[in-house]
Amino acid sequence: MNRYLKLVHLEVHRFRYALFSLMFLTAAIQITGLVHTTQVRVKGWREAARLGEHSTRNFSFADVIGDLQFLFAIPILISIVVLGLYVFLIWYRDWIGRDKFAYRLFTLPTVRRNVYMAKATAIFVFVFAMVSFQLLMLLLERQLFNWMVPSEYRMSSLFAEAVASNLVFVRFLLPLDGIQFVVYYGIGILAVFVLFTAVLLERSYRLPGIVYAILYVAVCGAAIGGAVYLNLYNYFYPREITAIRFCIYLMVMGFTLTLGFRLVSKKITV
Amino acid sequence: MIELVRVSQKYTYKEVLKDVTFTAEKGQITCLLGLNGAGKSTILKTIMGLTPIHGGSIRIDGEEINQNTYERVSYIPDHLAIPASMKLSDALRFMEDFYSCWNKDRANELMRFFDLDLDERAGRLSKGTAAKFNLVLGLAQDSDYVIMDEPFAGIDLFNRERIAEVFSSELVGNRGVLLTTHEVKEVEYLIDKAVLLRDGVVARSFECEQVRSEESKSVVDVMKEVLLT
Amino acid sequence: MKRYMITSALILLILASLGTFYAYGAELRLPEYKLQTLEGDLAEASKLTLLGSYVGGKGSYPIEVSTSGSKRSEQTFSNQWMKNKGPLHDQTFSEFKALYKEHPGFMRGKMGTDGYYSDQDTLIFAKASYTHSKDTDQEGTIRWSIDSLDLATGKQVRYTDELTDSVQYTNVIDVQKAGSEIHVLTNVNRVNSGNELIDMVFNAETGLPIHSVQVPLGKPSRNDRELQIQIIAEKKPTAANSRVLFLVTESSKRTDNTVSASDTIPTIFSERLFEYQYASGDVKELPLVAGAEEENRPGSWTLHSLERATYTTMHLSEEAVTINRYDLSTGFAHPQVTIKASQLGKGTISQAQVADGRIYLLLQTGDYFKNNSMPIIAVADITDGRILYQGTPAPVKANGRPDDQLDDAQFLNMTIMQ
Amino acid sequence: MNKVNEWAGITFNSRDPVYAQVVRLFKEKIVTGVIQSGQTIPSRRELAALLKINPNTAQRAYKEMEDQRLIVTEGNSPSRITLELDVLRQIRAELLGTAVEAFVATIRNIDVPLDELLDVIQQKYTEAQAGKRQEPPEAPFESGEGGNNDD
Repeated sequence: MNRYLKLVHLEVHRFRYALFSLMFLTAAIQITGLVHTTQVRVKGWREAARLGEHSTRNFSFADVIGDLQFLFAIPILISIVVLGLYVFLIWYRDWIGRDKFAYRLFTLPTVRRNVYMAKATAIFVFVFAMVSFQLLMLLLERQLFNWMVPSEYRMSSLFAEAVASNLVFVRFLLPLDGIQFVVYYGIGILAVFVLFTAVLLERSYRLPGIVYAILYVAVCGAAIGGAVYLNLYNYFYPREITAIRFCIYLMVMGFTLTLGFRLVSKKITV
Repeated sequence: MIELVRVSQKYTYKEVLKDVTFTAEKGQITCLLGLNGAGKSTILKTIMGLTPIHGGSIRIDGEEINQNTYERVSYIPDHLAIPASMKLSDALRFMEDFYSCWNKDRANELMRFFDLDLDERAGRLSKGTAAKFNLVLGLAQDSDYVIMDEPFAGIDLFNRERIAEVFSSELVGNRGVLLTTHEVKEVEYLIDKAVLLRDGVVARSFECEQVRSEESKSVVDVMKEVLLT
Repeated sequence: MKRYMITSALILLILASLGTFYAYGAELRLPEYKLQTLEGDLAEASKLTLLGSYVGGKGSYPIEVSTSGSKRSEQTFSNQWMKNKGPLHDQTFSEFKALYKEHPGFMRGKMGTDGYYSDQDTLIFAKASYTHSKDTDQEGTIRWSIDSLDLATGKQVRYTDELTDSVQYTNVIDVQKAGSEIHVLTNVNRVNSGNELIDMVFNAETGLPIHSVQVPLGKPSRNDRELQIQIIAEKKPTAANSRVLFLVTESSKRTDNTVSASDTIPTIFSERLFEYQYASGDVKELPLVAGAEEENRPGSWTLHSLERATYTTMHLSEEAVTINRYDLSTGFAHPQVTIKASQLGKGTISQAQVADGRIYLLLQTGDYFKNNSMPIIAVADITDGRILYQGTPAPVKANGRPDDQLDDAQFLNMTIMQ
Repeated sequence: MNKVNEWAGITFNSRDPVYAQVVRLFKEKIVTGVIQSGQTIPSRRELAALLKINPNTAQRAYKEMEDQRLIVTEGNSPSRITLELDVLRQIRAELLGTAVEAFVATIRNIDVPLDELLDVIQQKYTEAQAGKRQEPPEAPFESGEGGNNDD
């Protein structure tokens, strides 16, 4: 196995307990919420049936997920915050602490960009692992829902419907459109690289580096944001605008990676 | 041969190293001597590419620093750079994973030599034990050079002797050794060559035996003479 | 390999779950519908698309159904980013698709369907925009710009003209070429007074403005009345037409502070139809087709259209649709055609359109807000009112939706591809 | 060849070349009979490890001893102390000479007649020989040389 993959594993390994904790937290909050809401619903329907009222419509798993917008968003937001902080900590933890692992990491016999890419890859693995875990949880939760709700009150729903009924899922985490997923997460990946390079600016130039880093993030942020909200439909065809956006992203990506690799291999101070 | 030619380094306008020139030969033990803050550790870091230089050049057997440098030069920093939660056995496996020059037999031999416990966690080692394990990680590589930053700092007397023994043993063998220390006594008879640093400048570099026979001075005498005047 | 288990397991989990989700799970499948023939020839409905929404399950999703089946009609992210060809991509006039394909450079950045003209030699697009002056007291600038593409040589030129004026907004209504003149019929909207229609005439060769004609629209006969102008220009966006029609309606003035509901429907006093000839600049009144009294009845309305020399009015109510057609070049009136809802078995007429010698009807068969009964569409021959086709959307595939949700669709609109 | 205690605890004078001190150490060991002539001696690296000195210094000392024909190295076999009696005698004379020179230098300022001095020497020497028989042999020069390197 090559050293890049070994480094990825190393980084994943170092974060494993935090990752599992986030997963556990997500599972705990969501299952608790789902069980409670489903119980309330079933109780209401039973009551209505006892009084001879007929409800207009049975309820589905998607309905319950739709009821749980806020609760489902909490663990996701916590995960986003934790992973967002870890984008920085994945570097700084190698400088702080008794072990100052950077001394070892940067003297490993491999090109330094592998260290950079491995840390980035590890972050992406964490993000996608959390998203995948959320998908698994939804499957499990649907099963749980089916067990809890008697079939006479239950309406079937598509898996995608359940995803679509939670705004956090459909707007950010799991857009139903595959292209949208690729674009969203592509921009996310780009953002991680920009932040990494900003961290390396600080690590290379210290105090003045903070200023460079802030400027760099501002410029890249403006370019990426500008590309997202690029409104040139008065002149360009939609596909050309897509191409322009893509070029801007590629340029930011190219520049960020080039600068990042250069900093990590030539400028960084341990 | 590790060769530094007019190496200089600045840290926000402050010159940390200035025109540092010296060589450390293979098969010799070269010692960087100087007071705290003289730039000893910084020099080692520049050789390992852990901090950039702003002038001059560093060559190892004629080559500039690249990723292969780390297979040929093993670096023993002044602390054990292994995550606290790692077991020593895991740390050895980690090293074996990454270094193709890793010599497993030598690693085992060193672990026995220093009487280290594979099941202990890196974070729980005493300072002396950590220093010994740190040596294991550096010396178990089949490298041409070993670079050590303050191998004796903060180590008790008994462990110091154990560590000092390593220098003249087969464990170092015919490698070139470059070390820093501010405790000359431990290494006085061990080193071939001393490079005296003062405020980032090489004040004098000399062969110890030569100074003894030609000037009848000890290393400490020269140090006092150069650094305290 | 065992010691890399955590990482391998995570990556496998990611690939498996995201892969499965986006390959199979992410598609929000709706039941599939198809136009089902009740009687007649299905081919007659091939240009018709029913627009509606699927409301089964959770949420509501726009959906369209035609003879070829149904699909979701939302603008998805992929459509916006990857598939759309241009701002007029979804227009029901198929000629725009062809224009995008043949003249992508000329069509670049052109919005709106009204500014086009084409014949065998040229393709013209005209735009009139108003720019407010920075100083609010000063007059702004109306700016005309005419792009002309020589179809033979592929040469594209732009002519412009400017006028200093103080208006609210301007827009192009129709562009025609008469001989060596380009006419740009422009609507100028002024604050506190009605619209003005200006025919800006340019030399087709040099692009120089020749003159401008203010089309006379008349004045209200009394102070408490006002004129409503409805312009009836050539229906096909790029087609040539030597004339344009105006329907001038005189009605009671709308007061700003209307209180009762009856006040909001103004009383109509007169309706007059005028024809403006581009080449000569003549304005001529035409005999009116339908009585104003009848048109004013609640729940019914009249649609006017001009296609080449044929002027068509369609009077529409829930019970019946009546069509009158005139050939303006000869003055010949085609026989009136009436189609009654009762002819079609059940439902009430909610929409009707005339296109290419056919009348398309949309009938709602129930209270669609309460029960999701499917509408009926009908296609009739415009010359004799003969019903050529009747059909209704019907689910053909459940796509994982429960049976009782299959008919949870409402179709309230239709479009005809032309 | 476990001779750890034989070489342990030796300290050097930091102002004289270490290799010269090693040569002298060997000479003393030979003269005092701690190592026998013809005996194999540690390899250079072993000696460096035993004395905690630089292997290159040990190498140089061996080179010096070879030059003085104090040790012989044949092919790949370990070095041995020479069997040449001339050389051994010469070392003995050399060591005795330097020791006596040092002794004379120390007592030169004490104004004492030679006879009296010889009597004292005889008496002390007899006592020392008697004590030596009860204790294991020790390198005699050691006490004289230590403590100098500590400033």
